[in-house]
Amino acid sequence: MAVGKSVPMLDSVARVTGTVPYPSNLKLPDMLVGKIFRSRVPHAHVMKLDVSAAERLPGVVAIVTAADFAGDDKPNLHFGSPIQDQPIVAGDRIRYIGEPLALIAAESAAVADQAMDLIELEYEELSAVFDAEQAMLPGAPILHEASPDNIVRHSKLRRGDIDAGFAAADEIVEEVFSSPMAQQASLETHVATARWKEGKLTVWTGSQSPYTVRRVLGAIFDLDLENVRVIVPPLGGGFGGKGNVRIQPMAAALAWKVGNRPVKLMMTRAEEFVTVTKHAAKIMIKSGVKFDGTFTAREVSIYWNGGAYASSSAHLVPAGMLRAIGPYRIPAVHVDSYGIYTNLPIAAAYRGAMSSQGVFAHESHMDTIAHLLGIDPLELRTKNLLRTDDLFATGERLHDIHFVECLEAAAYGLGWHEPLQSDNGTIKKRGRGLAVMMKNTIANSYSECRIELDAEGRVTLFVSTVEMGQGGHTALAQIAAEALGVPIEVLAVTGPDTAETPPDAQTASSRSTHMMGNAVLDGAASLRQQLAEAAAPILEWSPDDLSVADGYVFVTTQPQARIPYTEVLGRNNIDALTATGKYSTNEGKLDPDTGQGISTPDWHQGAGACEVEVDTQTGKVTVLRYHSASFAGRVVNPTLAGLQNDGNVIFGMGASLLEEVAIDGGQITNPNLSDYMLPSFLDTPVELKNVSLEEEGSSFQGIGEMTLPPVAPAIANAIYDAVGARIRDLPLTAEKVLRGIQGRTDHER
Amino acid sequence: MKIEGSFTLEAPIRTVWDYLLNIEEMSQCIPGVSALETIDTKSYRGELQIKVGPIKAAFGGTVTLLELEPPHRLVAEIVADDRRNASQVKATFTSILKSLADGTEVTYTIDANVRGRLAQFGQAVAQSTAKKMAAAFGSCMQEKIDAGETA
Amino acid sequence: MSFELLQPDSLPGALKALAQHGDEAKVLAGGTAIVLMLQQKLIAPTVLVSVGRIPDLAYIRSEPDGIHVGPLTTLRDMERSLVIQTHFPLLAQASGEVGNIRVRNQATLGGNLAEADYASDPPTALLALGTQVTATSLRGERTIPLEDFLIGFYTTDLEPDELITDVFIPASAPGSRTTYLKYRSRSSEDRPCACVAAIAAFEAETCTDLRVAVGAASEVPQRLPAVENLARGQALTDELIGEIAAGYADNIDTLEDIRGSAWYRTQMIRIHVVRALEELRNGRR
Amino acid sequence: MSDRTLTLQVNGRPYTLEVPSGQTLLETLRESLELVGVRDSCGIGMCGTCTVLVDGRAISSCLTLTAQVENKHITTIEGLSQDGQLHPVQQAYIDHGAFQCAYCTPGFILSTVALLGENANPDDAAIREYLAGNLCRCGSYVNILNAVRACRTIDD
Repeated sequence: MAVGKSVPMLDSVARVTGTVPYPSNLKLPDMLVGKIFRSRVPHAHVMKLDVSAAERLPGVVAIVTAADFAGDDKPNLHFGSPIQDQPIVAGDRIRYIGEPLALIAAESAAVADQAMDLIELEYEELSAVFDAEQAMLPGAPILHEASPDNIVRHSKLRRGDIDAGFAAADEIVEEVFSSPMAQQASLETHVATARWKEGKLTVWTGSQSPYTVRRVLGAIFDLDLENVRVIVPPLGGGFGGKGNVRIQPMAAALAWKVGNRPVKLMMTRAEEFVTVTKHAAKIMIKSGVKFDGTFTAREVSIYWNGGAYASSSAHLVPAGMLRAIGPYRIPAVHVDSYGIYTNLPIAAAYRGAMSSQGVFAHESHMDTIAHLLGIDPLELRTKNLLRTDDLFATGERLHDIHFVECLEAAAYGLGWHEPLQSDNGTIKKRGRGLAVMMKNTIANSYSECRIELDAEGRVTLFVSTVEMGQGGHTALAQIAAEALGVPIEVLAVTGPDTAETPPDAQTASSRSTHMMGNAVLDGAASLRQQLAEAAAPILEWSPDDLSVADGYVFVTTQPQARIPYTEVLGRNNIDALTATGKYSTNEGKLDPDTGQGISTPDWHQGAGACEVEVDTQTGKVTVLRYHSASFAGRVVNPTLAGLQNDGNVIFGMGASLLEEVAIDGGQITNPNLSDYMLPSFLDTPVELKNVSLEEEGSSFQGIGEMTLPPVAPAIANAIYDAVGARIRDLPLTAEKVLRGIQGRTDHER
Repeated sequence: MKIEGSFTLEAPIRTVWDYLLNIEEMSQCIPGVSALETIDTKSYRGELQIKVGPIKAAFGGTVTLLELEPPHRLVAEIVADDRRNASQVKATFTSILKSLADGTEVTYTIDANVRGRLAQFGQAVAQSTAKKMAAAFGSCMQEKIDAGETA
Repeated sequence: MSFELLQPDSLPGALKALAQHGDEAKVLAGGTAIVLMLQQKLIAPTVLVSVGRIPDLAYIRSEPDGIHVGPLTTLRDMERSLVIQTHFPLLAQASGEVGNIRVRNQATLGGNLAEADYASDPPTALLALGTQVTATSLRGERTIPLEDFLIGFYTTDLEPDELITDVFIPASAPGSRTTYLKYRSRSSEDRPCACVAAIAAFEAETCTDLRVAVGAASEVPQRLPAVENLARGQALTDELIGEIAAGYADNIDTLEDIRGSAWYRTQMIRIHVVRALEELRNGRR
Repeated sequence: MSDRTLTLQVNGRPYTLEVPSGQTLLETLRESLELVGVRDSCGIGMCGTCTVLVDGRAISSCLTLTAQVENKHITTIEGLSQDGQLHPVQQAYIDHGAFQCAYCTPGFILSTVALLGENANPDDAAIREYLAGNLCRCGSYVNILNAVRACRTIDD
């Protein structure tokens, strides 16, 4: 059985010998270098953009500006999925610092850099707004005339009688939490290479959404989709930042203007910070609760800072609404989730997308309530956690629910009820905290695969699932190998290549193992059926009487009457059998006014518990031990699952303790990995353990993010447990903790 | 980024005010300023060179007087670009003068945005550079006032 | 990056190049600072004088009155030097705290001092140790105490035509105790928010000499002799330690950056001076 | 800008190249020699994806001008495996699943080789300390630790 085994990643040897063909490695004959001339002001009317001197520089092949898009026969300047408000390059209006204004294709990077200095820009600066709440106020600068209130999207959920709920409460607790802008910081930056040939566009790119890129490029250049080909080699990390459409339109536009030579566009580390960010969020959460710990009502308002263009915010804001409620039985729930335009780079998914901000809020809030009521935080949660068949705030009935098991696995792993090791003096204090999360996945989505079995017994899986380090291709190969009854060694996985591999929504939101895994099962079943049909004349039995397993087609009642797959193909003179597998879900249609309906095919569930040590003189927090748990349904590959769970915790520690994009007047001041810190080996807890919970008869569940969102609240709760300081603003820096310990506000000096 | 500071000059408030408004004269006291020219009564064009260790910046830009409340308050906006470093400084400079028994206290607030490449070079460096320039400005101004050059 | 790269293979050759090109030239040693600034286009020298081929500038030489360290000695070699570990453990410690292994394999002591980065470890340790820097040019040689050498942010007393040719660290009193504390407010890979280097000599319980340098919290590392002198002839009681720590915290004009506000840095100075002095009192070397 | 002709010793082979004076070792290795196991990521020596060994010592090739390493012995990940046989450190990384996206992996493996060259039996603290200068954004540190432990001559 291939499923459930820790087989190494299919291309392990390439991974340790440095030969993985990342998109950043791509070299094509005659390839040009693309560079971007960007805005240095956050909001302005462009008066004049003169690139003529730059165009004359020897070695410059083409420069693209908004002027290239003027005219009916020209490509569309604006793009976006689903809202087309983002220009490929800014035209008469600049909306953030770092916004592309001109694209240069040159023979070398050095020439392109020189050309950059020759571009003349005149503009008239406008007042700008960087804070989401301020942007909603009357009189705030307006970014898009079509949205005079600067709201990209407002999602609402209304369930139960909220006023009656609060009236029935013994205590009402209201808190405000905030999370800063952050950056996904894949080690491989965004990269796209584009080439036009005979009216057809090919793009090689590091993207989590090849089919979205194809669709959007088709719309920009008014091409039939078969004339757009998107190829995605393995990525050097994605983490949500490479979802949707990012730099591909710029690469394609450059290659379009150049005409007959490919152009490669790769972001520098600093450019990465203006390409995509994580939404800064402010969350107000208010709960009504009885003295016995029963909830009566919850009201949540969330302000997502979406940056200058809608981009992913349009579909993430509703998802973020559901992820900020918490997996608890609450009869009356009232949520408003606002995505807001500001003069900052666009915001999008960041591993644990739109969950980590909300989970930080509701799980810190749970501890505040637990301490107020004098109830153990684990007990308050288990008392209220949703179970299978409960109704969620959307009104949908829940299935396969394991919040309690996840939380208890993490808590007991840590030793929640055992006494803490003594504080060892008065300077360093220890504390423990825990947290749980629930997350809907992308609903109403589709995955398709093709499986080919050749006469030599080799199996090729054609999928548009992006391999970005999660081991997605390996897991799918394991699923296919088991379903077809062949050893993993005969499996190869290819894709994504929109010309070769069938459509898939995207590789995001931990959906692939579940969605594409089920498509693979469907395809394998179809392939087995074809094998049975092809073997039937040879075995002289009806296909219905045959079984297909372990490399053989055999008579169900007489297993010794069997022939191997290769022989089935060989004796029929078949070169290869091909089957298509499909899987789709069509939930997700919530009522826009009430948020009622079925939001997701299944729920992502995870938890974490940790022990920290706080230096009470410096405020510095050390996470000594961390235990995480996620619900996996059925684990495909324990090693890869463990890497996801642990990787999430480490990634989450970055967002909890270190990561914050610093902004001054719209200018990012720390766009480098020295001032923007990622967690290192020494920041990792010495004791880091994880568990993936399985259930008999369950299907494969995604686990790409589940153990991440609980990290920040688990640590914040542990800090409170240790020193009594409640920090409601991420990251949990030493300085904030020290101020908390000393009872100071941020403004006291 | 906000930079605040103050210095005291041994001169009556009116003298200090007049001196401050004599832009071409006054600008000679700002370290690194050169080629200042008057555009109109409210705006000026000039160049400013700054050197921090090996890093040199040469800004060219304009100063516009936005608010004048003689002899107490002056607000000016500065926008200057450094092409070589692909950087820009946009700053609002507010200066408040207060009469003391034996002189005038000048309090200043600079609300500055550094944009482009130099922005990541560091808040600490920018603050300290601005403060040093202000201190040098203060002592230069005192010298000039003492020398009666503003008469 | 268009510049001329000169790679002289002798000291006079290098000095001649510097004398000729003056401020337009920059010296390239390990490269960790200069190549970074070149890459980020923060500097644009017309000439780069690489000193890597000059022989005999990488050494750690022990003499009765102290040790001489060649400017091309890498921080990694200082960290691992038995001589330094034995005689100046705080310097080995501070050298070993810089950046990561790769940076320490490349960065040199001369380059580190010439860069004068406020958030670097060795200058603070070297200041506490009373280090003297020798600078050489075609005009001659001069020796500069480190406190006069470090002037401000990324700024030293070095003239454009001068090269650091020796770093001398005088021997400490026998039986001196030393410590180096680096406080990082963020990741383990961060540069210091504040650091403290301290060295003390004792006769029985009485402190006969104390030197404390505080770095990364202000433009240049600071020693406050007037505060240090409070310890002379005294036992390091908790009260005295608190007084000295307060002296440093109150008298250093702290800076604000992404690693901490000015207020926070003042607190960190106080706490880490206390911790350093407690270590010295309690006998750690 | 002056180009210079210089000879590099890379993975045991000499290469004579025309190199612009400002070119970094990272650019030369990736662009001219197509050794793509050396990777660009942070550009400031923080992340370690561009790690190479120069005379056995790990350095950041993004902070090194190619001219600085003329005639020195440079090892990249491509030079580790001999005759198609993986280096024991590479094999250990596979055996312990010590990577995800693997963009950082060549840097980690070369740093591990340098570490073991200095200390054949590093304890956990020494491993963590030595490798802390290489960043893995996927967060595979626990498995990397296990892989390096397995490379010690005395495994406990």
